[in-house]
Amino acid sequence: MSRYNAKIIENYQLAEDFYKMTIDAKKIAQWAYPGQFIHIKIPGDNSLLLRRPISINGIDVKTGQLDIVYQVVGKGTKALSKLKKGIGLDILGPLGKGFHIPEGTKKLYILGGGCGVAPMRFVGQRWRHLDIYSFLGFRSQSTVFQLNDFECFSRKVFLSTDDGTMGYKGSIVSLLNERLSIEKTDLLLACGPIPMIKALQKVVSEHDIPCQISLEERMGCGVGGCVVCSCVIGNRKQWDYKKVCTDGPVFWSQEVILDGES
Amino acid sequence: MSRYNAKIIENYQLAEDFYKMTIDAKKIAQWAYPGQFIHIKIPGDNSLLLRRPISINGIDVKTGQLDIVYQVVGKGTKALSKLKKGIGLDILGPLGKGFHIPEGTKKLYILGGGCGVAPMRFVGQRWRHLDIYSFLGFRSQSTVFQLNDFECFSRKVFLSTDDGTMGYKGSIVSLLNERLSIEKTDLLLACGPIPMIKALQKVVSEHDIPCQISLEERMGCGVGGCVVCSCVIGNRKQWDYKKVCTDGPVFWSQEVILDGES
Amino acid sequence: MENLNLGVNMAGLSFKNPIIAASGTFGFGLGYEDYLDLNILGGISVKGLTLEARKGNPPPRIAETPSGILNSVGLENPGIEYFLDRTALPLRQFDTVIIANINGNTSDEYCHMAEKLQDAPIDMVELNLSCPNVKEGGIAFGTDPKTVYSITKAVKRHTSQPLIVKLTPNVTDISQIALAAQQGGADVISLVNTFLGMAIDARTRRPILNNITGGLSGPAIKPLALRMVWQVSQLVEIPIIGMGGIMTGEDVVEFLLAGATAVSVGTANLVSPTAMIDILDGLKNYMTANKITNVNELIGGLITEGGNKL
Amino acid sequence: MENLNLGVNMAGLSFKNPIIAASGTFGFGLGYEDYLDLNILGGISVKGLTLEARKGNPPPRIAETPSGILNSVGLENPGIEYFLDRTALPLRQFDTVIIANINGNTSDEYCHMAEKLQDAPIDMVELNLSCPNVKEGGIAFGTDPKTVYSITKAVKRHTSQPLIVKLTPNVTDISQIALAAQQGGADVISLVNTFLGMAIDARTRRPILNNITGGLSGPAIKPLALRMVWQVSQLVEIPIIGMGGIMTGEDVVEFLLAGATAVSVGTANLVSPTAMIDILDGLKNYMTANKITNVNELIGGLITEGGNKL
Ligand SMILES: Cc1cc2nc3c(=O)[nH]c(=O)nc-3n(C[C@H](O)[C@H](O)[C@H](O)COP(=O)(O)OP(=O)(O)OC[C@H]3O[C@@H](n4cnc5c(N)ncnc54)[C@H](O)[C@@H]3O)c2cc1C
Ligand SMILES: Cc1cc2nc3c(=O)[nH]c(=O)nc-3n(C[C@H](O)[C@H](O)[C@H](O)COP(=O)(O)OP(=O)(O)OC[C@H]3O[C@@H](n4cnc5c(N)ncnc54)[C@H](O)[C@@H]3O)c2cc1C
Ligand SMILES: Cc1cc2nc3c(=O)[nH]c(=O)nc-3n(C[C@H](O)[C@H](O)[C@H](O)COP(=O)(O)O)c2cc1C
Ligand SMILES: Cc1cc2nc3c(=O)[nH]c(=O)nc-3n(C[C@H](O)[C@H](O)[C@H](O)COP(=O)(O)O)c2cc1C
Ligand code: FES
Ligand code: FES
Repeated sequence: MSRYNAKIIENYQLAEDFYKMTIDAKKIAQWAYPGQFIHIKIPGDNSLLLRRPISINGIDVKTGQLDIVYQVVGKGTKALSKLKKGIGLDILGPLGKGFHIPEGTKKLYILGGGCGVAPMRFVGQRWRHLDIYSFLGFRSQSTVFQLNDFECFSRKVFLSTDDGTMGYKGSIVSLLNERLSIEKTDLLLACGPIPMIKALQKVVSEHDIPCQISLEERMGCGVGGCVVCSCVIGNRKQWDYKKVCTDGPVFWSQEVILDGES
Repeated sequence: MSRYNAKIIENYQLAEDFYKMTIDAKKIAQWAYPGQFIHIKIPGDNSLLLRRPISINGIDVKTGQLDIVYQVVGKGTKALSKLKKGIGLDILGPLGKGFHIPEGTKKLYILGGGCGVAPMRFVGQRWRHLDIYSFLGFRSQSTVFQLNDFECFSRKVFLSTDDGTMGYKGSIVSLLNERLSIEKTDLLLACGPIPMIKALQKVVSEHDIPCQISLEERMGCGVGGCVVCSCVIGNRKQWDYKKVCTDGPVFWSQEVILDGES
Repeated sequence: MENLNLGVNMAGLSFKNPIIAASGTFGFGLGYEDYLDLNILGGISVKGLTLEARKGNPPPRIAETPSGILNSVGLENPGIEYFLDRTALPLRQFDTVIIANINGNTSDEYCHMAEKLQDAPIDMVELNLSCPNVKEGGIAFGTDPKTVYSITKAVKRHTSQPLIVKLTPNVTDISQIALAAQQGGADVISLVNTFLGMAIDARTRRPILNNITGGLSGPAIKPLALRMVWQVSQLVEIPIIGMGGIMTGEDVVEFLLAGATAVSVGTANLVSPTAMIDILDGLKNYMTANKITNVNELIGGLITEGGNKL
Repeated sequence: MENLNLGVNMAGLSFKNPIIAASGTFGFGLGYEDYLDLNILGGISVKGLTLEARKGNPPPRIAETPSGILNSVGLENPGIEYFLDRTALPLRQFDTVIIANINGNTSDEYCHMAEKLQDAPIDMVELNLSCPNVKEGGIAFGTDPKTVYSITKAVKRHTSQPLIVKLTPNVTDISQIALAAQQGGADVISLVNTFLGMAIDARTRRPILNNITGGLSGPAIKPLALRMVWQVSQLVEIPIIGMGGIMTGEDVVEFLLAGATAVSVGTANLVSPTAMIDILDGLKNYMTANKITNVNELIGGLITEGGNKL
């Protein structure tokens, strides 16, 4: 983990609201593992102080290139989407504790919702030797991205959209639930919006599936110094604030308390 | 005077620290006269709130294009120097009261120092039918710009540099002083840094030459609403704050009180 | 967008929309017609008036700071008589609420000015108890609840015009000051004036403002202003005009949610003479996108239970 | 650049340079070794300590504002015992001034903590009288000169370590508070902590911080902080540690010119863990470019006569 000036190799629109950027970041590409993120300084606009955390979407160890996929939701991601290739991006990374695969894992389910699909591609690429089943949830057909990549490394891809314009209509967690009733898995790795994670926690606990989830929280430093990025980890009787940036972003599902969140 | 989105036609380095930008601004090019300025919003960096006032360096009524020449001295001008052609610039203009030539004027001396040379080019281009003698002062040869243009419309160009690397070594006002001892003029129009203007005031009053000078002051609105851009106009007994943006930037030399300024 | 209701009411006056030009940043309005139609504004608070004409402070009077500006105009103005003789009537032609912003050195001066305005063609009087540039008193008045109470009360006796009291944010507890203004009889509270600040040029080793210190305004202060509006709205009953760094329609919404009934736009006018058109359009767009037909629904509409999750 | 003298002295301690990591923005320093060598720093003020461990406020705890950030950490920390047992010694290996930042709910708590630190391997104690997030007292302490005086005096009796008193800027008259700290026996004054602010998400109509309000820091507050440092330096004799929005070497120079003897860097550490390296380099570059060989020449060196002309 360190600070780099990473040149933008390409930056283009993938789907409605979603962009993919490839940057030249050898050192990060060498060390990064799935679930980790980079912390990006938005160039140009000095009124935006904070870096933006974005998960690693994939790496190419040979070329030293790193992909991210980001959704344009505010000023920072909007500014990112305007950047042309050749520009140097000030980034920190790889940051955080990513997913890890316990020894003996054979069958792996991976689940992503919306921009939470992005880090799961890196998971699939890294652990393609496992029996991977992918569960991908999108808002609508127009926001679907990287489906081909998931098809490459997955035995099967389950896809849902909220509006039914592609795949199953409804929540991807329902699809997972159905599937789990037919076939269990050794491990589930997931990333997505809070309501999805909440539904997921219920489903995996009912089916008693080991599950790791990647959390989001507003961040400052990204390196453990400012303790602003808290999440609640533990059980109802005894819990602690943990730092999403350095203790996470990946935690075991049963440890994550999302109460009070909507 | 109005607000426009003006496309950048070109933007390149003219000399050390100096850049020239041409923008597409038909309405302004139509109405502008020498000594007026445009007020430029620096794009991209939202931490820089205020517009930057820059004099009009020249216009092409046919194409509707407008030139400015600016010196990179701080964040705003630095950012301007990085802009590529095609970008739209948010500008107000033409603003202020420029130079005016009283009827019957035949011989015109124009004097500019440093970035104060920029507005004088527009003066020369507009009033090329007069007998123009140009007095241009620069820091060093490396910062000389648009000399050719001045040679085109001037009977003679007098040039000085502080370090003597080109032309006369020393202050352009001394050169003017020498010249005035030989040959008077109907009118002198000038723009430059405060110390130069002070020396100039002395020289023109000694030679009793009608002289208009263009002043600079830190600005807010540029349109007369905020009264931050004050200069002292009058005489020692009775003076008033006037607004550089709308009462000026051009004033009669003998009315401008620069006391206390260094 | 046709069916949006943008009107708000304060002190028995109706404003066609909640957007008011902030005092000192829009001159007397006149002269802006090239850039915007004054009739579209909810109101105009004119440049701060004093009993006698004032030259103000020596330049430089403005400095740029990160996302903010400092000014040290020092209340340059032609005096209240000039305003009454020359400016008030021309301004009256426009269909917008006209607010006279007054500044005194003593309680009597405030009263005297209020009296002069009693029959003037204006709609409201704004007591500026907060200008940080006038050493003779401005800042002291607004920092002490007792003084705020007594001046407000005194001025109320000299005018039947609706009275706005504008407060300085340079205080430990803004709510107590606002409460004092309410108790003194203020009809509306205006929050906030500028924060006392300073800018230094490292190269010349001098302050940038000739006056050394000046008042900070613009987006930099928005979080502080929002907090003050919110705090005051929890305590006082009278309406609040909120301001501080409003640059967009969403900024207006934030102030309304925090408890303001209307807002003033200051620094944005220095950035662009057309700023208030864009801000008004932004407000309309927000309302349309969020299916809000009446702007009054937003006032004090901040949801504070349950936090704000990603 | 070889011959630059960057050392400053405060309270009998020498700092190798005037740059100190601001409390709460740099953890306990440990863990930053991947990004910067702690030995290059003038000092480190560790994250705010309390008598007992504190969980702090629920997230979100941070919001971005124009050129600023709001935080509502609420003094999450492992408690002073943990610090003494686990952190103080490892930190001591580094050749930099170590400052323990303490926060109490009562005067006695401050004294109790100061006592515990009496023989700890630290160099200075910093009394934080200003954290705006702890409803139980923090903010009240720092806003009343009498309380500042009496707590400072009480704590002084319980420690022989040099004492820094850190003040809140959320007050009407910072000079009076600073004077009270000096009279109470403070060796150094630290200015400023964060300004109470608030951010609202217009879309969700909720505050962004779970705690509703938080402390504003970063470049947005620099003009306010500079003004306070300057005002205080006109009145008090003891050295000042200045802070608020320092992002560059020139910012450091501005604070020194305004009267600070040293500075703290806070928000910049949240932007980049390597920020203090760049700031120190920037300071050296400034000194070289301006032919200043001793950084002490800059302290209080603001030129105020004659204004600052273009
Ligand atoms: C560990 C981690 C990994 C992430 N990976 C991805 C990814 O791969 N692709 C992707 O599209 N998004 C990802 N996000 C979310 C992404 O960081 C936010 O969408 C982004 O910061 C929004 O910035 P903005 O300036 O566009 O929005 P604004 O709302 O303008 O941002 C204002 C502030 O809020 C913060 N913020 C806003 N939304 C979020 C959020 N959801 N999470 C954290 N901070 C937020 C910003 O960082 C910024 O500080 C990730 C977040 C975390 C914590
Ligand atoms: C009427 C007028 C015409 C001008 N014409 C030209 C021109 O043709 N070419 C040219 O190179 N310069 C010109 N200037 C000066 C130019 O405006 C400044 O150099 C420029 O604003 C500096 O901006 P900055 O962001 O690079 O500097 P910074 O120092 O970072 O700017 C900070 C603030 O100070 C203001 N400021 C700094 N220096 C000046 C200055 N000299 N005059 C006014 N405001 C200043 C800026 O506008 C900004 O608000 C003119 C100034 C005026 C008033
Ligand atoms: C140049 C300038 C002059 C001002 N003059 C006055 C004034 O005369 N009377 C007054 O009450 N407020 C005055 N103010 C304060 C503004 O009305 C407003 O309260 C403040 O700027 C905060 O709003 P903003 O951030 O939108 O600018 C002035 C502000 C500026 C920037
Ligand atoms: C996330 C965060 C946590 C902070 N925690 C503390 C603290 O525990 N004790 C303290 O005295 N100041 C604390 N502060 C205030 C800073 O030390 C500093 O005074 C303030 O942020 C202004 O400096 P800056 O603008 O450089 O950040 C904190 C600031 C931030 C941003
Ligand atoms: S973001 Fe600073 S500790 Fe996690
Ligand atoms: S800049 Fe606003 S009046 Fe001149």
